[in-house]
Amino acid sequence: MNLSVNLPGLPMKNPVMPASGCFGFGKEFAKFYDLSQLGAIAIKATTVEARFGNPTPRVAETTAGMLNAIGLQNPGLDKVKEEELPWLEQFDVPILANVAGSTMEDYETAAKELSASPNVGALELNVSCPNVKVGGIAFGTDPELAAELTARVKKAATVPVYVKLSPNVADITAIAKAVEKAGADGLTMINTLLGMRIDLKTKKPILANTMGGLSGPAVKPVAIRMVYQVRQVTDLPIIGMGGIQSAEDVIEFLIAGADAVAVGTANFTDPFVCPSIIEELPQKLEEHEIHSLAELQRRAVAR
Amino acid sequence: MNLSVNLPGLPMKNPVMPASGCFGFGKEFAKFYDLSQLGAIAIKATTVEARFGNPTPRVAETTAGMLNAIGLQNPGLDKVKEEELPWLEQFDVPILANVAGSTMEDYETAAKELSASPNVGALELNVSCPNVKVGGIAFGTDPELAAELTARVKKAATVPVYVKLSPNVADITAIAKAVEKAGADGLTMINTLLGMRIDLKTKKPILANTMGGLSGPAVKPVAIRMVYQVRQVTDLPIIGMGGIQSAEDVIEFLIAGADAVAVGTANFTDPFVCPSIIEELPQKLEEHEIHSLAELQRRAVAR
Amino acid sequence: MKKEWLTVIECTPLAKGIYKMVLQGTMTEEMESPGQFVHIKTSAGTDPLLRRPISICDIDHTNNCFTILFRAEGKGTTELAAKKKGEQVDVLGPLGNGFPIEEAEAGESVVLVGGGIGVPPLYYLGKKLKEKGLHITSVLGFQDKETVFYEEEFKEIGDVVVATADGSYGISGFVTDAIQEKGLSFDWMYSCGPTPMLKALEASYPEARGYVSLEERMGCGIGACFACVCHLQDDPEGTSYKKICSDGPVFPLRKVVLS
Amino acid sequence: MKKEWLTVIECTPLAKGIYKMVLQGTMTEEMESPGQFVHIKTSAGTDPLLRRPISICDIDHTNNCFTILFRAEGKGTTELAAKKKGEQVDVLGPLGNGFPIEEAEAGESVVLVGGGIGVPPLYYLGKKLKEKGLHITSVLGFQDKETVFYEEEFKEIGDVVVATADGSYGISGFVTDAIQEKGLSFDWMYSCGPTPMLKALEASYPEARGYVSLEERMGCGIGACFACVCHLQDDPEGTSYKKICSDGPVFPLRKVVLS
Ligand SMILES: Cc1cc2nc3c(=O)[nH]c(=O)nc-3n(C[C@H](O)[C@H](O)[C@H](O)COP(=O)(O)OP(=O)(O)OC[C@H]3O[C@@H](n4cnc5c(N)ncnc54)[C@H](O)[C@@H]3O)c2cc1C
Ligand SMILES: Cc1cc2nc3c(=O)[nH]c(=O)nc-3n(C[C@H](O)[C@H](O)[C@H](O)COP(=O)(O)OP(=O)(O)OC[C@H]3O[C@@H](n4cnc5c(N)ncnc54)[C@H](O)[C@@H]3O)c2cc1C
Ligand SMILES: Cc1cc2nc3c(=O)[nH]c(=O)nc-3n(C[C@H](O)[C@H](O)[C@H](O)COP(=O)(O)O)c2cc1C
Ligand SMILES: Cc1cc2nc3c(=O)[nH]c(=O)nc-3n(C[C@H](O)[C@H](O)[C@H](O)COP(=O)(O)O)c2cc1C
Ligand code: FES
Ligand code: FES
Repeated sequence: MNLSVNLPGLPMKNPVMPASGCFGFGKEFAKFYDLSQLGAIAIKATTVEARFGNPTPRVAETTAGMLNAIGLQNPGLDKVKEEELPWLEQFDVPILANVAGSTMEDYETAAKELSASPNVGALELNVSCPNVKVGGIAFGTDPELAAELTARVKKAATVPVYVKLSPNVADITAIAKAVEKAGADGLTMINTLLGMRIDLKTKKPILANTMGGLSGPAVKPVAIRMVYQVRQVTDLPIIGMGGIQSAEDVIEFLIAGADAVAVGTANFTDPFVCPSIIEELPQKLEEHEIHSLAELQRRAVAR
Repeated sequence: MNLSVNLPGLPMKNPVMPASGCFGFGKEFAKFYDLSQLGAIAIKATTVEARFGNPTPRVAETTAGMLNAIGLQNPGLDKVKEEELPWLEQFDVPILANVAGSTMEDYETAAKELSASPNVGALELNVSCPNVKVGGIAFGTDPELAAELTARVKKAATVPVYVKLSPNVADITAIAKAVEKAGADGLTMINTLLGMRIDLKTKKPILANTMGGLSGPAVKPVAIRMVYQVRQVTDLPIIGMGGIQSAEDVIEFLIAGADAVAVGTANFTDPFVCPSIIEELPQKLEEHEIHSLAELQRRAVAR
Repeated sequence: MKKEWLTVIECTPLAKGIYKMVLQGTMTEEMESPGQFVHIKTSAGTDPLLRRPISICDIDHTNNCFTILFRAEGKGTTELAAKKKGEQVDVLGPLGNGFPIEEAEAGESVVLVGGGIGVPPLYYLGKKLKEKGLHITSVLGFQDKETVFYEEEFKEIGDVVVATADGSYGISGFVTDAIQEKGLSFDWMYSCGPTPMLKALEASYPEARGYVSLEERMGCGIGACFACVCHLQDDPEGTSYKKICSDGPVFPLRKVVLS
Repeated sequence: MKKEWLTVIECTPLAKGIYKMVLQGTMTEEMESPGQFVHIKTSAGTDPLLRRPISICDIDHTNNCFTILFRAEGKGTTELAAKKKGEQVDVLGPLGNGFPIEEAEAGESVVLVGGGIGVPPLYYLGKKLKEKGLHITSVLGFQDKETVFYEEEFKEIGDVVVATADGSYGISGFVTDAIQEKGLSFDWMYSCGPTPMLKALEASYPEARGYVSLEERMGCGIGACFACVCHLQDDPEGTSYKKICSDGPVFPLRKVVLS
């Protein structure tokens, strides 16, 4: 079965990519398998300046999920451009470069510079990271701000721009429509749900940052619902994510309305999860009598 | 250890009650244990007229959670007043009567009538049920509407009024502050997160209603976060809920800022869960060196 | 109605994907009416979270045991199938109301119509009806030859007609085809199986006396959550309802809306 | 670095809440440096979700086995403790960089300082250092008498001083108290244990040469998620960092900020 999906800036061999922040810049996973197998790679959020991120503990396990408050640790734009991206050029795989910042100018600068890298196929605007206190979060929950940022980044960027939506909103379709109008080429969703855990021994939050982003299988029903809702209001490409662990999960996202998917947390429990899913996908599609991905894509789920 | 908690309208022997909609009107659970053991009972949402609710399937399992779209099925105000509540009078336990409706007038009528029942200690305004298409949901996500409804119900009711907050919002503190200002005597939180699951065999949503409310352990980190956030902005009593399964979970909610808790979905997997938690609680509190509930309550979690 | 840890006495495959499990515990004492079910937590912890409703297929009061038959399909039933003899299982039951057999009289004839995994609850029912002196014909429908089970057991209580949808065994077609082909007549019809089958039976035998057992996705299994309600045929759009878990799962033919 | 299903050869309690597990598989071939760890999925499915990092305590290349010692405390380690001989466990490893022993020379003296569940990685290290001809003193700190483990094993490689916080066994107090009380001097210090202990060691022996092994809550365990970073002591507020999982868990004394 032909698994390829052609998304703006991302000619994907198959609809599966690792999610941003859950795959670093690929080096660690390249020790386990050939990254050229992947449909694309969403690299870790990049900011103009290097960031250390939040104090530790930065992760906490929850039932069927985890909280993280990494705080956008990254080596900064220059190092990503000069070291990480060139290293990834050895693989035949398009890169979705996740861009973050605290001001609109930051986003513009990073977007402009990253688009100039030969293997960056598209940008993913991280307007939804719940772990950064300045900016970040507000961009993702306010449709007007999100739209303005999208428009400005579109001007600065020379590759297609995907906006990564936050699930921490009352109406995800409002943001989706706003960024579409502002020129977004695609949507990726969902980022993490804001959550918290308390350590009974210390009576304090486990995360040094108090709150963090919830990911993993626990959030999948919320993600599926949001992809479905957004698919009703837009024809933009959607890269769906949230709790994917198996080929069945991928199919569920595709039926909900996604064109491709990203796998996050599952990379931590099984470093081979992406290639395993890619390998399993044709058989699982057949089992469910799906003869091409096109059959599913853009299909409104009517009942 | 003295486990009693005295909340407006609800003199509770202990901080544990079953959550609305997960315990019917108590009859089924009374076959398993004496309901007088409970701190309180939150009964099923009552609307002025009897409602059949949504078509089936109404529930779908998710990883560490479940979706429900019951659609507020209930026998209607008269029957609740004449049959269900009088039946509950045999137990020594205060009732928190959950009130729902599609118009403000509905809420007022139900609130007025239910407050007149002798064993109803307080009302719980269900402004957050994601399963009713008219009204309901909007009340819970718009601070102004929520405040107006609260003010009107306060006038109609003769017992304290708790407002049940929806987690499907960008800023839960805004709603909490709005209803506090409008006169709410307490808050209960969280209701279910809107979610969805698709059946790969049929390619359609499992729930006949397409979307439903996510509950169970999967949502606990979101609930803890919201209780914590709301505790920072109000001194109103908070009845916390979302994924509670054990005495440890109860303690986590109390530390986060709740004064008491409600247990929902766990009643389905273990009908004895409430009395078991109540029994275990003193020992678990001791294990964690908590010598009275008062120690925890209203304690801001500082780090 | 009890929540009890029962002991697995046997867990063996019967047919493709179909397992037989015998469970032992004092809960058995409360089991009388054929057609009740148990609600099983297939694993400790949250994965999967909910209990699984499974019909009681046979009861052995002497040994305080009962039998369930189930298809290992999703997560919960697959885990259940992996239990070994001697392990303990967390079970809530017996739940619901079984098949009434008071009205059926000795000498009358009964057809038991089972479809796939709807077959199990009919077995103990058949035994009870046979004890009462009724003539029993069991019409059992399966997908294909590989998924046929309990044919021999049903033969012990009467005549058996097996139909398979793909024609690989017995009569080719559905149970309704089989009843027609055999020209069966009966005083009572008791049935359990997929909804389309039950609907076809009600449509084909609008005058038949008897009972059907229904399935629905459940939350609590005890009548508290309103997950499993159905409309009544005499008030199909109204607010009257029955809960499948606690009012059913067995209802008189043509009582509730099959959907 | 492999992901492999390993076979449980042994799983036995050693002390109160402390278990010893021996695992067999080809992954063992890659284990060389003492102080590396493995990342274990304690159960299939999502409950619990994440792997658990556990240090390698001993390696038996002849039989392709290695030993881990762990405290069964939370959900994951409790499940691990329940594994039976012959069961398979999903393990990722060996991970991280162990204790460097190249610089230590025959005839020199070493103190191994272990606190509680930080003791295990020091054992294989001690064996290796003994092979090299160093004189070894192990200072092992525990909560109380009931949680003391591996004292005999450490005695086979050198002198052993045990301290318990409640004084119920050995020297009363912390490992630092024990080192002082015994007036130990050493050329090398290798340590693993709770952060306050490591901090106290760095403060008490600001000139000591040696290494510490750190713990932190982990996501991936392989360096991809940035959950486990720490600052460097020469840039405590800056952007330079080390990842405990892939740069560590072992670092030279005074290299990284202990927090
Ligand atoms: C009263 C009653 C009696 C039953 N008796 C039997 C029996 O004797 N033998 C047997 O094999 N099966 C029986 N079933 C069906 C059985 O409950 C389901 O096959 C089973 O719950 C599926 O679980 P799973 O883990 O395989 O599937 P999953 O897909 O993991 O299940 C996910 C969720 O959906 C629910 N679900 C899925 N299919 C069904 C279904 N058909 N009916 C109700 N809930 C469902 C599950 O209970 C669970 O909550 C009965 C159902 C009911 C309501
Ligand atoms: C490099 C390294 C080596 C270790 N070696 C050993 C060893 O040899 N023996 C041993 O008993 N323990 C060791 N630990 C600690 C061990 O990883 C934790 O005790 C264990 O993860 C706790 O899991 P749980 O299921 O008991 O607790 P839970 O409370 O269920 O754990 C919840 C989450 O918190 C994490 N967590 C909790 N405590 C710790 C901790 N102290 N360190 C890291 N993560 C934690 C868990 O991994 C899990 O993700 C080591 C830790 C690290 C980082
Ligand atoms: C440890 C961790 C770090 C993450 N970092 C980023 C990030 O830098 N940028 C971003 O857009 N999303 C980040 N995410 C969110 C994921 O890309 C993804 O949206 C989310 O985890 C849901 O998918 P999952 O459930 O498959 O993990 C991070 C998630 C995790 C768990
Ligand atoms: C089947 C079901 C029905 C519910 N019905 C109601 C309801 O009628 N009114 C209400 O306010 N909340 C209702 N809820 C929400 C619960 O009261 C509770 O807020 C939520 O389930 C979170 O708690 P839990 O995770 O412990 O279940 C319902 C939840 C479930 C699972
Ligand atoms: S399953 Fe809860 S009422 Fe039937
Ligand atoms: S645990 Fe992921 S980088 Fe160390």
